Amino acid sequence: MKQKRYLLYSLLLAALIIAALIAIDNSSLKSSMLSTILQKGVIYALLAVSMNLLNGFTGLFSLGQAGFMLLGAYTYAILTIPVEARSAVYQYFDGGLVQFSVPVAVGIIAAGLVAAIFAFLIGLPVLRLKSDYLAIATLGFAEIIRALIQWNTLGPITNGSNILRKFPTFSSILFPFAVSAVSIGLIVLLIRSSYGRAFKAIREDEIAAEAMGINLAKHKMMAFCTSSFFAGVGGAMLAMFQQSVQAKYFTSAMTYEILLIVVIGGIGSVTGSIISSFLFVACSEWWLRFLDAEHYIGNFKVPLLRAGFRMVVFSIVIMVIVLFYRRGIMGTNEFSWQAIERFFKNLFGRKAMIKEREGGGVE
Amino acid sequence: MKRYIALFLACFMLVALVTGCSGSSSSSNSSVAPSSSSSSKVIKIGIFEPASGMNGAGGKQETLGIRYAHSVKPKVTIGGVEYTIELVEVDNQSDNSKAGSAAQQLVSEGVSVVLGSYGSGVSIAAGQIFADAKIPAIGASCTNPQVTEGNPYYFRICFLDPFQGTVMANFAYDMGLRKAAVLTEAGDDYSVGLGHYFAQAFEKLGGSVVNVQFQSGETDFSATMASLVSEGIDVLFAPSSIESAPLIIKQARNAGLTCPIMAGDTWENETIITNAGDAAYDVYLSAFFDPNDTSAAAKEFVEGFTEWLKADNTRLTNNGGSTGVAGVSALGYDAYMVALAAIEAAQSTDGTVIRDALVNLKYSGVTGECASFDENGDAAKDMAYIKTIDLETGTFKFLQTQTVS
Amino acid sequence: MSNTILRMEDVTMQFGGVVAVNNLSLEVNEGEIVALIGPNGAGKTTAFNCITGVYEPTNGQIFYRDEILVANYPQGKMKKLYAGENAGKYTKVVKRTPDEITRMGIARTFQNIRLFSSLTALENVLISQHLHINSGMFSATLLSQLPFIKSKARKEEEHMYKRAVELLAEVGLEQYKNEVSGSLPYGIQRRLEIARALATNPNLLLLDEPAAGMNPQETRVLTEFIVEIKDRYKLSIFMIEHHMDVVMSISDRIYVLDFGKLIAHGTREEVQNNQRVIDAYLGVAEDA
Amino acid sequence: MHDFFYYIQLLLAGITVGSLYALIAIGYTMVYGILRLINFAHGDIFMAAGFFMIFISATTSIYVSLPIVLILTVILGVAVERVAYRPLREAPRMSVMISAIGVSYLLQNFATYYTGGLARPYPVIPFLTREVTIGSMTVKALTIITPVLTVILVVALVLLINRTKIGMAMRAVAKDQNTARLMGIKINNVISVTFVIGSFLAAVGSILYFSNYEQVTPTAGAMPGLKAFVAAVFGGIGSIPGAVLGAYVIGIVETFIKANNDYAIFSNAFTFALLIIILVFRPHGLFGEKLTEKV
Repeated sequence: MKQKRYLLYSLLLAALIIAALIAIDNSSLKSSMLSTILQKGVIYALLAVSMNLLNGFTGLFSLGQAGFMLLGAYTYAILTIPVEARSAVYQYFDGGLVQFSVPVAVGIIAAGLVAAIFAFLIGLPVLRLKSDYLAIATLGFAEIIRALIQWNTLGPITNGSNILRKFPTFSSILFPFAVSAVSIGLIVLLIRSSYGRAFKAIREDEIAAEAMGINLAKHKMMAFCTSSFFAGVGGAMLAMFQQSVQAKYFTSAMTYEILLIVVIGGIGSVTGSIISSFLFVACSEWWLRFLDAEHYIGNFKVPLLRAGFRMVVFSIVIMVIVLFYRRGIMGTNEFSWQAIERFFKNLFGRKAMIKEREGGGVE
Repeated sequence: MKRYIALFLACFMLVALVTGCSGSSSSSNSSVAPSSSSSSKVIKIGIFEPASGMNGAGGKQETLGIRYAHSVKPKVTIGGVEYTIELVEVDNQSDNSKAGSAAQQLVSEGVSVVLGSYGSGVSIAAGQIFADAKIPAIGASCTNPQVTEGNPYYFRICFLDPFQGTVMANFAYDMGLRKAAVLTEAGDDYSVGLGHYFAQAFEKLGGSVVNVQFQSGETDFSATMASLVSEGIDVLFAPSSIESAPLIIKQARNAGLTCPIMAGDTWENETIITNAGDAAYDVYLSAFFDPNDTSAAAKEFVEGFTEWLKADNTRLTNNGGSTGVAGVSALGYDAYMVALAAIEAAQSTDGTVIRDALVNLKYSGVTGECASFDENGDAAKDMAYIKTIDLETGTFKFLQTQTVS
Repeated sequence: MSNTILRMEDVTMQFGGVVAVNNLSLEVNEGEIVALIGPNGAGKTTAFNCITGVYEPTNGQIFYRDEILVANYPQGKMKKLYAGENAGKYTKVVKRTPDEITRMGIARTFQNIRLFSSLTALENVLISQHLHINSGMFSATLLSQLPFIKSKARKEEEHMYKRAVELLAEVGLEQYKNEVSGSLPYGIQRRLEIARALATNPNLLLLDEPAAGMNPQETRVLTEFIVEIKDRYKLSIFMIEHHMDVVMSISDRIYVLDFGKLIAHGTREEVQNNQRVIDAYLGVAEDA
Repeated sequence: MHDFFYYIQLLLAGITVGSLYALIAIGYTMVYGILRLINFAHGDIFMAAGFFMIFISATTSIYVSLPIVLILTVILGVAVERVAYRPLREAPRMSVMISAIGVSYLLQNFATYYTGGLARPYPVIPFLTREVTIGSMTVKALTIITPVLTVILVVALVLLINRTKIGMAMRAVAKDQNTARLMGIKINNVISVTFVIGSFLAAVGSILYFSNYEQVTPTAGAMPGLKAFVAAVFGGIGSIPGAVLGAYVIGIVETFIKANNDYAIFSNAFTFALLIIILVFRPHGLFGEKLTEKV
């Protein structure tokens, strides 16, 4: 019956969120900073969770995220740009080679698949490597992909180093939320399945995991490809959000950004990644922007504030978190109604607490 | 220890939240002296420029022009009521992935017109957002055709890459140069685009072209230059960011490449001269504007602007530490004035109305004919200023004006 | 001899120039408890690692029931370096990864406990049932957990869970079900590690010093526990142990290893009265 | 089509680049050898050294500022270790690495903030930049000086590690920290010394590097840093001669790639492709020793 209650809660929460989003969608808020942040935030949430699946749950330290996002973004863009718009986009390659376009849904799934396929190919050699070698190898892979896409010879397909645009994007804020929600939902289901447990085992102790009959190569590959698939989907979403995409900006800096989100949220916590994505995006693109502009209080000019200061403050905050709050916001805990309930019960006296203890309860 | 940090963090977040939400608005009158608490109505003009990233330098110079223009004409009258113009600046970080939210911020600030951006990529990326929000945008120095193409809300007061490329091609060909190397930065629309048009025009004229691409952030051109030397080229056309320009110039000369080096408008930035030193001989570039222009408007602007620069040190540093008047500053100035003229013509603060006013606006500014836009929304600019670097004075010397044909 | 479950033939494990296990041959029969003893550094754990595929032996063959589990002979660099015996006697090469070997029915525990320490006891046991899973990643993800969906995957998941709880109950750990395994008391961790190995439902169980670091009381309990699980799960057990009282009380046969070489084997009595063994252990007997 | 002289020229360029990578790579390989940590911030320390030079030489003469720069850089390097790595000594490797990324993030952002993100001209150091003529061609002095200096430094370093007490301590710590601690070696001091040497070499590298390219940007350290790391991995991380060899291979090959106009943009990609290939066929690099986990 407890379960039923929680299910009810969850449904209510979901309904609440959807209602709120619809409200935003049909009000002046639609074009507000808030909705922008929400959109980018939810896309980053997906990217962070997909990275967390690999780094946090399987213990594979991969820095290839940007590369897979790039693949996803470009696949989506290349496949969905309407034919009539191609001559304008591929202006230096007289319209480019691809002379068809597929519906959005197909594009997004293709984005994921392409990323996953590349993940498989690169995974064959590099997944055998130990933690930091794997990191540097995947980082390198991302760089290679970027160079390839910018290569003029591939221009007729990738438009070389020129911007891709005019592909269908989403108008409703509900869209990114829906896609991310479904994707994250799938990742969570995977984590909680027997395979997810196997991933965790690998994270905990490869040798023991292998001794318990878990095929390392196979399961690492599964995790790597799944993570990349959703990185690709996330990349496609990011492209839609930006309404244009260009290989140049998918640098290792982007990977680091997402890695830091994962760390802040707590390596090994989906909830954490989601929360910190919204915080991170809001801080870096909205709340802290004021740090970048000079301010005057009366005639007194506030010191330090000028272009670039935001990023300094930002990186200091990140260092503080990394150094003193290694577990991040959520550690390895997940959101759970028990936790919430316990929290509230604790507000009212010891009796409730004792009762709760008997109930036990996982976080 | 930990607890204190926690406390600090919490406070920090809180402050961020509070100031942040008001932050956007407080950032509006950023650097434009304390917000005059005059009771008159306010109309907002958005400045969509990079203050950081690889185009930060140019973006700052363009912004300076706009700020100066604002200091000249801080007010506008609409329907008899006097409006104070408020500049809302956001830094698009010369990064397409950040451009979107930067633009969105302007929209949410409720600006009536947007000016910018330096660097075409971000303008292309953000264009749709302005169009969706029905806010007209006026590009000052973004030269890539795609900025205005198929975007009824984007206008542009400078010439385009096809034009610029052709101009430089003609110029080079007229100098009797026949074999050109086109060195462009992978991932930079501006560089690749301009290079493309130059090559096109140069080949049409009967010259031959060697295309070379380098990856963004490249610092070592020695090998490339060596190969170009052995190719035996007559001219190197290297449209690129201010950052890589000095590297290219110096390493070209080190490798023994003595031929003329040419580029586009971005190179009109004095930091290039400072950084490249005396390697910067035989360098030619097309520019939007000539400070020694004899027209009254230009004179007035140059004098006024130089004074205004000297008045404040941060302004000078933003201008790369010199008092030289960059073309983009002039364009920034003009862009602001065009916006003003449009607002006055429209007699409204509403984006759509202003946009319609822009469509058939006539305005001639310090950089020449700035309005009378064609169907794409591009100003009818039919002439570029060719400049060279004067090593004695360490400034850009006006050489000649060049048109297509 | 179909009733042998494990047979090592002339197994030699050489690291660079060091011969850790030298020409070791031994047998474990169905239903037996066999102990491998010897002073520290005799190469006992190395022998285990050869059986479980962590190392591949330099020379020799290992049979599981009647099929070759692992086989190798000195090749490449080793050819010249090889210092063991019976070089050239074997020409077969069979390599298996630890997980394959486990799937064939050989489970092990580790000398220094290797639980998945930040996971709960239950999860630890669930994980070692994963090797027998039938449903693929997709069905396991999509169909195994969602309520209202009845599916094979769902049944399988439920069955795994049921089995895991049973098993914990059978080994008397159910009250620790939801405890994080790393925070359990030492003795319990040892027991849990055995339970985890049992969950792969093996025929042969390799125990690497199960009683290490236990006091006599705990040791006695463990000893009974080993016998008990052997009977309940129809296991054959091959264990490394220093505690002589464990070894002597339950093992049917004993192999003694010293400096990588087999110096004696036989029943408890035979080994106990074997001079070489006494020499090897002289002064070391109380250790452990 | 190309003459012999052309290839000599490329080779020289390659060797110069290689030597510069080598100087950075040693820092990486030493830190990794001892802490098993990819010090992502190393490239940015290198960048910082460049800015130190610019700001100091603005106030005083080059020859005074050279030593100051070296000292400041060393201080920075050690400070980074103290603040960002030491507290995480017992933490899982991933979080130390993340901390390293954080530091690099911080250094870059701070440099951007402080300099306004503009490229700054690097002061001219006469004895490095003056032209010298060998046979038919003239090159900058540093084209000759860099490789020579690199070799000298490397030899000195190898001697230090193999002959001196502290060197022995370093090797001990690299092999097994706990045992080393039991042997009464002060781990922290050894690690500090490692960072001192690493940063010192980075500083020297940066002086030569930026004298060659004559301008510094906040991100100037990132790519050289990564490539130097690849060099270190290539040579077998922990092995100094390996790192140097790797650096030269990468430097020379990438120069030749850049000289090919059609594939110039693949010079970085090549570096990483090389890395992946090496890791696949020799997971521990050319000279790196294999470490097996005890079961």
